[in-house]
Amino acid sequence: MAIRERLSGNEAVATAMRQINPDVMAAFPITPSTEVPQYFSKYVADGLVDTEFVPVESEHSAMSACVGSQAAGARTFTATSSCGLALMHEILYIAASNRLPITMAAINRALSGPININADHSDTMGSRDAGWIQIYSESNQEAYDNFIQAVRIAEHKDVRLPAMVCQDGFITSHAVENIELIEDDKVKDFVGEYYPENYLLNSDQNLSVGPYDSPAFYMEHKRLQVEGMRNAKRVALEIAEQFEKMTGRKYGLFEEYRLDDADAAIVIINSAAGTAKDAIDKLREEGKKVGLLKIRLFRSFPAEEIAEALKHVKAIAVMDRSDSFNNQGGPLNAEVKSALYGTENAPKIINYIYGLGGRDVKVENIEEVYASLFEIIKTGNTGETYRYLSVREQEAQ
Amino acid sequence: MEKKTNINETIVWQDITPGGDILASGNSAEFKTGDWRTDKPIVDMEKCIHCLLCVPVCPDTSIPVEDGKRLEFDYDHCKGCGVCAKVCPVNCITMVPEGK
Amino acid sequence: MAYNLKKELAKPERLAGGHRMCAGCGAPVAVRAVTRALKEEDKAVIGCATGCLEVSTFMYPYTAWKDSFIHNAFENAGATVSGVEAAHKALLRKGKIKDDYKFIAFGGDGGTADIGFQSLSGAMERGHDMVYVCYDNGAYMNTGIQRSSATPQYADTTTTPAGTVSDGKPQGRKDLAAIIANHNIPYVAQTTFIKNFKDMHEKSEKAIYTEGAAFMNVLAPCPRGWRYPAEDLMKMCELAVETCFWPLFEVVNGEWKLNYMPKNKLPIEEFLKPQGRFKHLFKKGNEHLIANIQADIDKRWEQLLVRCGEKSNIKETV
Amino acid sequence: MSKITEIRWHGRGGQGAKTASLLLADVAFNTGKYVQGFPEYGPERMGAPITAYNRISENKIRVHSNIYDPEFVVVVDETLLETIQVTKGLKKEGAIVINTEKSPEEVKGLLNGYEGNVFTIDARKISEAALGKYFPNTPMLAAIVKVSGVMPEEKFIEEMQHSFEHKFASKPEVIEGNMNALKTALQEVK
Repeated sequence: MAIRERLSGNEAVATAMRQINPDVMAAFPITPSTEVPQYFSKYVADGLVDTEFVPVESEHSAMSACVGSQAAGARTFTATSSCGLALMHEILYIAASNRLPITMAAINRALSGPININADHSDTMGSRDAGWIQIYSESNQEAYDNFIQAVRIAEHKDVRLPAMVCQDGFITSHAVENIELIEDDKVKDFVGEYYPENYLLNSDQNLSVGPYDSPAFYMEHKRLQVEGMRNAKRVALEIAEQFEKMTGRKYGLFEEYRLDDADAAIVIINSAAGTAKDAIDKLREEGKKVGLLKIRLFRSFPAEEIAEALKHVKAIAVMDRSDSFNNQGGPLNAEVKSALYGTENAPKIINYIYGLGGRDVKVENIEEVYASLFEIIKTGNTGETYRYLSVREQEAQ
Repeated sequence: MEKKTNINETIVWQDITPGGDILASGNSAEFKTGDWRTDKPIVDMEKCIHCLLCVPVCPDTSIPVEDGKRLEFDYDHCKGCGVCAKVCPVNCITMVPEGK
Repeated sequence: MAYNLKKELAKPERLAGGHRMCAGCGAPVAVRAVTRALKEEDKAVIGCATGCLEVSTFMYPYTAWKDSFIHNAFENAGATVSGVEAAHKALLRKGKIKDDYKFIAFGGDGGTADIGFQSLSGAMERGHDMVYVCYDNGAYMNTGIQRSSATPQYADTTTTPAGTVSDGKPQGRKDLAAIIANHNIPYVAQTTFIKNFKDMHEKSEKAIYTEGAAFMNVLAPCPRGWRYPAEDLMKMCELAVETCFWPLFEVVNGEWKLNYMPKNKLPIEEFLKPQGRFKHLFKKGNEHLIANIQADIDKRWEQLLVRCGEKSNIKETV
Repeated sequence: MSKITEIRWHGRGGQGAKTASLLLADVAFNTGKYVQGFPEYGPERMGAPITAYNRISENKIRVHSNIYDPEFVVVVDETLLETIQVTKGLKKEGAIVINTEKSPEEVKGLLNGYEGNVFTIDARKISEAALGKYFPNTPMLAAIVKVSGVMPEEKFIEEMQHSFEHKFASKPEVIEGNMNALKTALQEVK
């Protein structure tokens, strides 16, 4: 039977890590992910895991050590946030192109500057093209469940790519909430042991990793890497199905909430989705047909499936918790819009940048978003498509 | 263990090794750098005392050793730098222009 | 056991030919000398910072490395190999592997003393059981001879060109071996290619077979960057040692030891003269520049003699 | 949507308001509730005013925003009444609990005309009597449990006994003092 617990999001992923008992964990503290290596090093200190914990001197070295360790044949985890993820940036690409299935707990926090320790998605969105699988989590429960599944998705022979499991800094990472844990042995059985095909410490077969790659081969390597990312979508669903059998908790590429008959919908990621669900229930009681689509797997991006799920909607607000500074909107907006391109009678789409640097998102804020969508449906006029939610501004003259 | 590299510029992406991994250790020997040479070392085996001082100074691992004696140069890989000729205490290695 | 070149050369080579380093390059000579100190039966994983050595020895689909090998990036060979070493420890403990391995990282002076300095410092401080070898050729040779913190004073490099109002690199060399020695690791050595490689071999052997972190600073001349005739590789090393530009020493558990005392310390001109990168120093009117270099060499040499207990520091005041 | 009890804590960094909110989440969790306990984070250090929150419900909690219109407010340090508008958004059918030696009538003037119920408790006196030290947490926790009625008092006492036995396994001598502080607080809040 599931174990009823109350944990913060950080303790939840640390617990998943303990249950999996990786071979190596290399990490450097950065708010708000710091607690993850703290919890984990306590597990090491108390002999609850026999992992080699490498307390590196920077996130750059954390990711570098992860690359060395995973290439050596060891299942390797790390955790970071914000500037730490940015410092890893170069090596994120190397981990992915070397096809090393490292698993990371990414605790979302705004990127400097100005320096800010609170949640937004500018950190992981900045890494979106590094070749990592990205899975986003609304709650501590999802962060825990997703981490367990991510290890298997990453290591699957048809995928072989690193994965980051994202959740909102402080909002879920430091909030104690109810959670259902899975028994240790069940998690261990579900995730299994890591047996890579080739690895540096294989005494039967030496391996060289990380070549200089000339134009004659580079593109074939990249194309092969893309195939791993394409396969990630199928593999994520297969593993979600097995996970559901074990826990009864269902995961897909994304979650649809009261979307079936919705006229107005929002597309959203992470913790604010929960707040939005409360707003939806409230508006539904008022007879308004509203719903949401919460993206779980952002890399690879399930474009066709999203387009299919949204095609009946009249107006959509894509909610971005980071900006792209392209004067068009955020990264999620660009992806969702292009997913819907070519759809017959495509819905009208606007983009809201919200919640930057921990700006709180209330139920009422989400209600405002739906109100603007109904205005668009009513008038047929989309108006400004690039909008900021809850930003103080001069009133229009 | 793969003995010879079967990867060349006609390979399709489906067959290439993930991440550029290479399993055949030391297979660079299949790549001939001997044609980089403009000067060629010639060893006079009559004069050679097999002190082996020329062996460790070779950047290209091109002086094979067997039973404590140096063998003929590995001209497939020797780039003709001439470091070996300089360290030979009995001057048994001469550099001559390639092709002569 | 006493060093015997013949016996050492009977072992199989661990670096194959067919790599794309320049003719006469010092770096592969350093690699061969270090890896020769591995016992034949011992397995190793070699790591390498981006640089000439890496891009030339592992150009897809060819690797010159006969051992397992990993390249990650320019600035992180220390961290990368510490990750491999941590994996080894974990996998042995968990019974997933059986074999013992040795771990050696190679980096040029740029990847070691500059961009990779933090990663190296971290790896040494954490005490991973590995050897980090800096093959110092005194500039960023891979990108085309730009100055590094290990470039000697007044060297003409592509980012410190000698010109009408410039004498070349204004600053002196960073003393990398001393800095790493101050990490209080069990073994640090400075060496280069001398005669039958006895010094380098013995130091490599100690570095590899000392438990914990070890560091070697190896002068590896670059004929292209230094602008001397390629065949003079061994001569350049000899001059570097005889002029005390590159003293041979080791630091064993904090004890400094001088390994070679030149009978007649040669003037630094002997080392500078054959190198095109110092050509401007020999123009009339630039004598003071050479004097400056000589003064710096003398000062550092005296300090080293004191550190190594070859000379008492009578001027020392606290 | 089911009813969610929302509580806001005001304290100073280092006084344990965050810990108290987590403890409340803990005991409520142990009585079978769905809970949230979370502080509002900033880079502030010891002594700075801090805010922490609780949501307690019979049903799953999904909302992830701060709490703006709480039903209950707990003030762990009465000096905050001078500087912070502790009653902001506080529902008038709710209540505020303040750690002070004064009576509710005496502090009312500092509450910006708040019309709801005001409770006070001298957590310092209780803590010092029961524990010999000033730990306002424990009495404040008992006070809010009583005032909010989020769980029956007997159940609360029982859960706290378990909780302390676990928490202070290595120094059982402090359990009794803490339990006494709780019990006194339950009686003395007024």
